[in-house]
Amino acid sequence: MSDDINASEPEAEVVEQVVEQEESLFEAPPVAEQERMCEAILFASAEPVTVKEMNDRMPHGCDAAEALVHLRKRYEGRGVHVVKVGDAWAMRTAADLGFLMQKETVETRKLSRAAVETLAIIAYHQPVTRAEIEEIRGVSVSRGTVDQLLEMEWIRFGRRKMTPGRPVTFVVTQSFLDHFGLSSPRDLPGLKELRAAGLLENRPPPGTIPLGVNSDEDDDGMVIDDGQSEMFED
Amino acid sequence: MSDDINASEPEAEVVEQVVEQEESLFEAPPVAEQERMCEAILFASAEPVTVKEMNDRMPHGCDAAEALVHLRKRYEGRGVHVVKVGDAWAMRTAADLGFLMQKETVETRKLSRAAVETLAIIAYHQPVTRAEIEEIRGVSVSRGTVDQLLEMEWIRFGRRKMTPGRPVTFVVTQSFLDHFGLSSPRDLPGLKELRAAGLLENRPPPGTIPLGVNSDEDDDGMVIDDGQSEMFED
Amino acid sequence: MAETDLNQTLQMSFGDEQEEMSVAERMAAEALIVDVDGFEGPLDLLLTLSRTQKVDLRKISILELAQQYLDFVERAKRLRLELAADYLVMAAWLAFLKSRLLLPPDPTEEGPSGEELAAHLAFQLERLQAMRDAAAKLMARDRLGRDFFARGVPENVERVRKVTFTATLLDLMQGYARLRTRDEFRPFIMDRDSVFTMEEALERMRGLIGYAGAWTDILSYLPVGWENDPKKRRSATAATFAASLELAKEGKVFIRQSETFAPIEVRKRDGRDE
Repeated sequence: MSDDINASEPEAEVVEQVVEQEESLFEAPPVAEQERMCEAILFASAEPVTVKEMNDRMPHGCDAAEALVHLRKRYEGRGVHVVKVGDAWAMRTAADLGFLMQKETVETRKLSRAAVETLAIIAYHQPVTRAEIEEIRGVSVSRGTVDQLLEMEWIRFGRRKMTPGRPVTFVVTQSFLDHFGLSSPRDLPGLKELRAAGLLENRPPPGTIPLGVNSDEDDDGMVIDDGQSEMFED
Repeated sequence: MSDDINASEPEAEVVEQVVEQEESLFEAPPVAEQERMCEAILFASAEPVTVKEMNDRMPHGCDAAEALVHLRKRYEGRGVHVVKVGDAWAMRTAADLGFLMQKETVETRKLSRAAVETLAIIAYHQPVTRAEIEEIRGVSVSRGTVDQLLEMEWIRFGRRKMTPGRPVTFVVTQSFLDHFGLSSPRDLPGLKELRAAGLLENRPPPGTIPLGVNSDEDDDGMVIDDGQSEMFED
Repeated sequence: MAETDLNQTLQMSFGDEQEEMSVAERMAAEALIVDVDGFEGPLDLLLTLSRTQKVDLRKISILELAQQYLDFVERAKRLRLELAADYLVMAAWLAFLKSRLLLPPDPTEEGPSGEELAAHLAFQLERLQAMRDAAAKLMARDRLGRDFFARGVPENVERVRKVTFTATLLDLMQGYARLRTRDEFRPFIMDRDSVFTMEEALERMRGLIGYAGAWTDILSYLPVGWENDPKKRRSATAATFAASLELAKEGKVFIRQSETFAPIEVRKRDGRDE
């Protein structure tokens, strides 16, 4: 582990000693020790540290520049690197490990009612335009809702409708089918089944068309695809 | 010091691997890589990090406990050490290099004699009630003293004692261990000797002794020292 | 300890008395005349006094220590020094301990012997000293931020919150059903459970009204089992009231209420009313 240091030590020491005889009463610490010092300084400093600052802080006769060469080599390929920042030096975590500095928390939330309804309309009526969705829901569909469903990859754009303005349509995706355990959109229960399941067994508010009959859809002025109408005839 | 880790490792690994085969499509990174990851995580944090937290942040199948054993060895004798702090791990500069650090550190409020003694009593007798502290010091403990120690996050409330009145207890924190470079309360200086000399016992006074403390409380708290011995036995 | 600063002030007020003392006495006095506030209670004072015995705390003479403490308290009294109550309590206790230690044990007397009490006091002193030594060792350790250091620029762990949305097939079907009915989907049976319709009330009353020759509170027509649950009671009351009005309209009954919130009563309309 410390071979690299030992290799360069003898010469370093010779140089060191010559300088010392003139300047210092004490011998400079061995290079390995100087390397430790640089390591501790760089680790604990809030700012990058210049070689001069290191030399000032280290005992007389130390050569931070040389110690840094060894230190840098020691940290090669490690999880932490010794890097040069301008004239100064610092220790930084290896760039490829940046992902460790994140803590991911996954939160599962229920889809909003608007999103569920929009998704349901797309699933039952696909391919369906935004205008058609709004017609069925009776309220305008927010961009966010559609974007959310697109982002979740539960819906995607279908072919354009051959009507004036050639509006884009939405269809459900394979991910959608996978998530809901459906092999095709036709597996979605039809209105009769919904009623049989008790989901439609509500008192019809006065003035509404009886349920479970698909004639209302036509009345709505909906442009209905063959695929979709098939879905409800059973 | 790392016995506790090694001891639990083999089983942990087996479990990990079994889980992995079922859950993960990817193999865990090689140990050297895991070591780099631990290094980066510990390096980047000023606070000690638990093994669990490391495992949570590292890719699935990693064993931070094992990687730490290697990492710790690697840093032996370096300018920075890998140290155990309670249940967690941290990197700290070697204590012998303290002289290199700029003494720009904020002068910590000097603790009063009462605070220092109270802290020592909590550390050595934990979990300990206020009445027990007062019994040992022979003087009532001021609110300010306890508040100061709580504020410094060197002590915290422990569980209540199962004695009449269910008094709260105090124990030392991870910050305390970190500050004093202790890997566990068992490493407190002189702990063994004190225990051998019977000086950590809560010896009930023969009859009532008026030592400046409300004696009724004493009787409650005094009888029990299971908690304390539990804490230090391994 | 803050002995020295207060020494001087104390000694100034102490003047006359000191003049009568020999040098040796004065030295001893100075060692003991201290700021009482500088002590952390009587136990601390006892510990300080015990140092003059210069022996192992385990071999300390409690008797001698008690005497020293009592002398101290006496001196403080002469100085008209305000002593905290716990110092006086300790003095009284030590005087008692002293007498126990000096006098031959009285076999008729209950409680711990003088030796036991003295042993415990010795233990307390030793324990306090031990904790002080431990505290000193603790504070002398290499310390974070003074001798060893944490990472200077800690990197923050970024918390990435990932929100995934989910829905079930049932959510989807309910959503669609809700749209097709343009009404909030609610399970049907639950709804009807506590609703008593006017038709039902009417039918019930028609059967019973024949017996109502006298004025009867309409509440007595509530069906069995609908009187207690507030929801059911409300519904049945409303239905019964509406049915009563219907019967009155049909000319089958008379209906009356004597004042606001008074019971509403019905009576069969019969031959005598014609």
